[in-house]
Amino acid sequence: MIERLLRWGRIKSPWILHYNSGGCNGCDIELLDVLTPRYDAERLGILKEAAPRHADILVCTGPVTLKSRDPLLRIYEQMPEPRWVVALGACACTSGIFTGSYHVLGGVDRLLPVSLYVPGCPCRPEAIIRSLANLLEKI
Amino acid sequence: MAEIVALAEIVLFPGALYLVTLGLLLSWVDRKATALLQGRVGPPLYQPLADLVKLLGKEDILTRGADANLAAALPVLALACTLTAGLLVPVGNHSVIAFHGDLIVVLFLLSLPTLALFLAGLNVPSVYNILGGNRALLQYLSFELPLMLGIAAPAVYARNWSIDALMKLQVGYHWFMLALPLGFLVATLGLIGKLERLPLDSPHAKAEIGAGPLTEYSGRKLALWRLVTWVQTVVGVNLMVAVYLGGADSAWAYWGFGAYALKVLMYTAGLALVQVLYARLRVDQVADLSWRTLVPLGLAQLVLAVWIGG
Amino acid sequence: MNQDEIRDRLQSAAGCELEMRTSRGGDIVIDLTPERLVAAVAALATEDGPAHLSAITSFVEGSDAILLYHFWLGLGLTLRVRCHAGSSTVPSLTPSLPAADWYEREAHDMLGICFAGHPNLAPLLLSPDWPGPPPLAGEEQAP
Amino acid sequence: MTRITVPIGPQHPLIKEPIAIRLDVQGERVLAAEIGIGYVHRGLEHLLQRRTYAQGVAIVERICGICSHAHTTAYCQCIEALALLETPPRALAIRTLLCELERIHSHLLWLGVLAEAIGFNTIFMYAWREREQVLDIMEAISGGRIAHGVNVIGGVREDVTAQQARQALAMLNALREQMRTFVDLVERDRSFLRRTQGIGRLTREDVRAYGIVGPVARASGATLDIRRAAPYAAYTWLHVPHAVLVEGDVLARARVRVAEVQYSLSLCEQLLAALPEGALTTRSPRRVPEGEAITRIEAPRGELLYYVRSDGSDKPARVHARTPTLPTLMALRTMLPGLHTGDVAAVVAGADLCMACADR
Repeated sequence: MIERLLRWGRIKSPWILHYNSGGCNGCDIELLDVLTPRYDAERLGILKEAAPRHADILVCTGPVTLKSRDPLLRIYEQMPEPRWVVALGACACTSGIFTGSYHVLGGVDRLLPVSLYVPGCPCRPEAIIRSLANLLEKI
Repeated sequence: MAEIVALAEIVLFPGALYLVTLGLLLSWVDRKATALLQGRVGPPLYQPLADLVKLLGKEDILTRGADANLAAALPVLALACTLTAGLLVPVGNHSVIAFHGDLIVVLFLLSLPTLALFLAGLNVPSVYNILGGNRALLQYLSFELPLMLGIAAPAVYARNWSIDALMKLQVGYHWFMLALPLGFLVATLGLIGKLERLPLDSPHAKAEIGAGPLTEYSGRKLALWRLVTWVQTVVGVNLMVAVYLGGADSAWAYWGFGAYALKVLMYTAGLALVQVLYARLRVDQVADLSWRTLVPLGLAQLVLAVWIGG
Repeated sequence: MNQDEIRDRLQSAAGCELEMRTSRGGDIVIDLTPERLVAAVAALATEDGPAHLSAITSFVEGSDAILLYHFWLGLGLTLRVRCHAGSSTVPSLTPSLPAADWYEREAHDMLGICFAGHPNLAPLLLSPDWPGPPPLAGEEQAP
Repeated sequence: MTRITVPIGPQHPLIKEPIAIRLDVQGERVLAAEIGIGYVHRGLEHLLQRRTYAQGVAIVERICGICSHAHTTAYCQCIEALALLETPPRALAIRTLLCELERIHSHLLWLGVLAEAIGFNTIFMYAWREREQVLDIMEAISGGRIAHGVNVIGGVREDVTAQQARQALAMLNALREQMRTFVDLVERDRSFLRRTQGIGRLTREDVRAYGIVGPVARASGATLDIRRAAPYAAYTWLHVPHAVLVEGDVLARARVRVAEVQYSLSLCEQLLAALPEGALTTRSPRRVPEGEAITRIEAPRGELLYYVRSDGSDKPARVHARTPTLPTLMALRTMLPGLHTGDVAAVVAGADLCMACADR
């Protein structure tokens, strides 16, 4: 019974934390678009949190560059369990168009266990909401 | 038998359980009103409950160098103070304990959680926590006095320090808000400062210092701190409604509780409107606002209340 | 500032005849040696401030490193400085023109050119633990 | 009092993209600031050397999401100058139309980010809601909200039909109506003025010393606007008014940008009303003749310079892009010391930093 209640709580109140580890900020502004009136993620309970300690879902945009590898790992370690990682945009999934650059390590799944890949360059706000909803059903 | 009824009252109806649910409801009203005013749809009704349940289920990490027992004790202490204050404030026209001078006890109990928040901030050695803790203390020093001045004005005006008596005096539309509008304004701003709501939320300004004193807290502790804020809002709003808007004045006899509920909702929506209309004040502007405008206004109101009271 | 005025100022600073070319983008290109660079840039300053340095481009041509200082003085001007293979040091503009600070650090990152007199040539864009040689330095660098 | 170092580290709610700002703070006063960038450096200039010119357009578009069209415009213009191509007037007009639409969307986005930084969430919501209409127009024309893919070397890939033009004009009129709330905000709203007036002041000497460009410079009295100084594309036959203020604080920057949005609205209407007829592109050769070219355009944040050098093959020998955010970052180091910690958010957000542009 408690387990079902906790699961309901986690599904209904996913707090996200956003970190751009090397992307072109196209996906970042689309992610922020999700909070604005037209798409309004708050009706799904999604809030953008300020501190890694308060967040459940780490939304990563952009390929992991050499310089932002350590900050990304540190943020992931600060987040309390249960936590999920969402790779937003083609370059977060597979380093997309920036493949082969000397300063790019690769997609986010090189470093963190990614639970959801959202394609698109940049991905549309509807795609972000739909995929977050998919992730919530998987919890 | 009487003990069971008393216990039930404390735990169930006007007591802890009721205050927590009302806290969740008022938090929803606040977020929904803010969202609607910003052209958004806003969260569903069960959202605060979902947030609470999720936070309770999360892993509770504590940063190295923080004192574990203090970190665990503080939220419980703060919640205890707020719930006790909740018992004193009338819900509808009935409060669990009512005695002469319970107004001052409520104000005292309402101010303890902010001190606990300050200590929680300083307990964890991370930068944002300490900065947030300092700002919480500065805000506490700036906004306790206006709130007390604002709440004391009707008591002095009616020469009576018991909340129930004050409520009885306001029967039939001569609310203290109409008699002492200045006091109402000072008390409302004092309440906004105490609850760290948006125009005066520098202690946990999202853009400057993340989540302020609570940045490093997660899981159960964070859930308790959020609960403290919600219940504080309930107690604050109830107090303002009881003292200034006449609570459940029995002018309409049977409908008293409905009038009380409507006033609480309208007041919370008013707080949400203030939250939507203004940008955040800087820390020194907060202190400036309090000492340069609110406290003099509060004192003037007090003198006025003494002069025209009686 | 029109073309002739620029030519007179630069020639007076450089002290020798300067040959002007116009690149396809419409910019005037003037070749300079590293020594005359600082004096030339100082000469371009007007009364209300130093010349507007738009950018510093750096690339490798054969074994030499070429630096292009792009200015905007009402019309585009580019000073082209070639530093030969061995001695890839160029006098830094940063003391006299703060705008050049990060552009020089970036040129140092990308091509390893040392700017003599630059306050702090720490890596600007590359991560501190960047192992290899400057990425754009040689012809056949990292794939 | 103790001096502590407050990190506004790579991850912080104030900044959307990673930048490492270390503030030395005593009490509530900032004494010194150190800025570290490069977290979003993807080595694009190196990558462009390994792609053909046509593929380069797609890469250059991903340098920065907010001003993607500005980058492709500059890159294509540079190669067109290099290959001595004659771009048809209709392509120039459509290219300029999207440049102005992108300026409106970038400034509205910035206004929302600044409002959120000073705690005015309502304006963040309103600004981004109004911005959706501009994105709708761009999506109708090019199919993409952010990365439009309209520019190709030699012209433009998408056409603006009469029906799209009518729709766009209707939306722009509606937007002009809604801009009144932001003009009131920037002119008269007391709580906004209290947080932005006289804060983060930048003198004219700093602007000249650091070579600052764009609205930040125009708010401190500089008059450099590439659309007027060196007109390119369709700006040669358009009159571009520009807003220049002198105070140089965050409020002046807000006023300059709101004025620029209104000017861009009128420019878009002029362009839509009289789109010249003709072809959309000219044939562009695979191999560009040897040589080098430099072009400058006025991106939403200021002067964007592109340098392309070709060695006759179908891949560029060197591409260098200098983005307008770099000088603003350099000047930030002088603006931050002396500030109150509460104002750091307003100044950093007020400078409209685009790290993806700065790091390339």
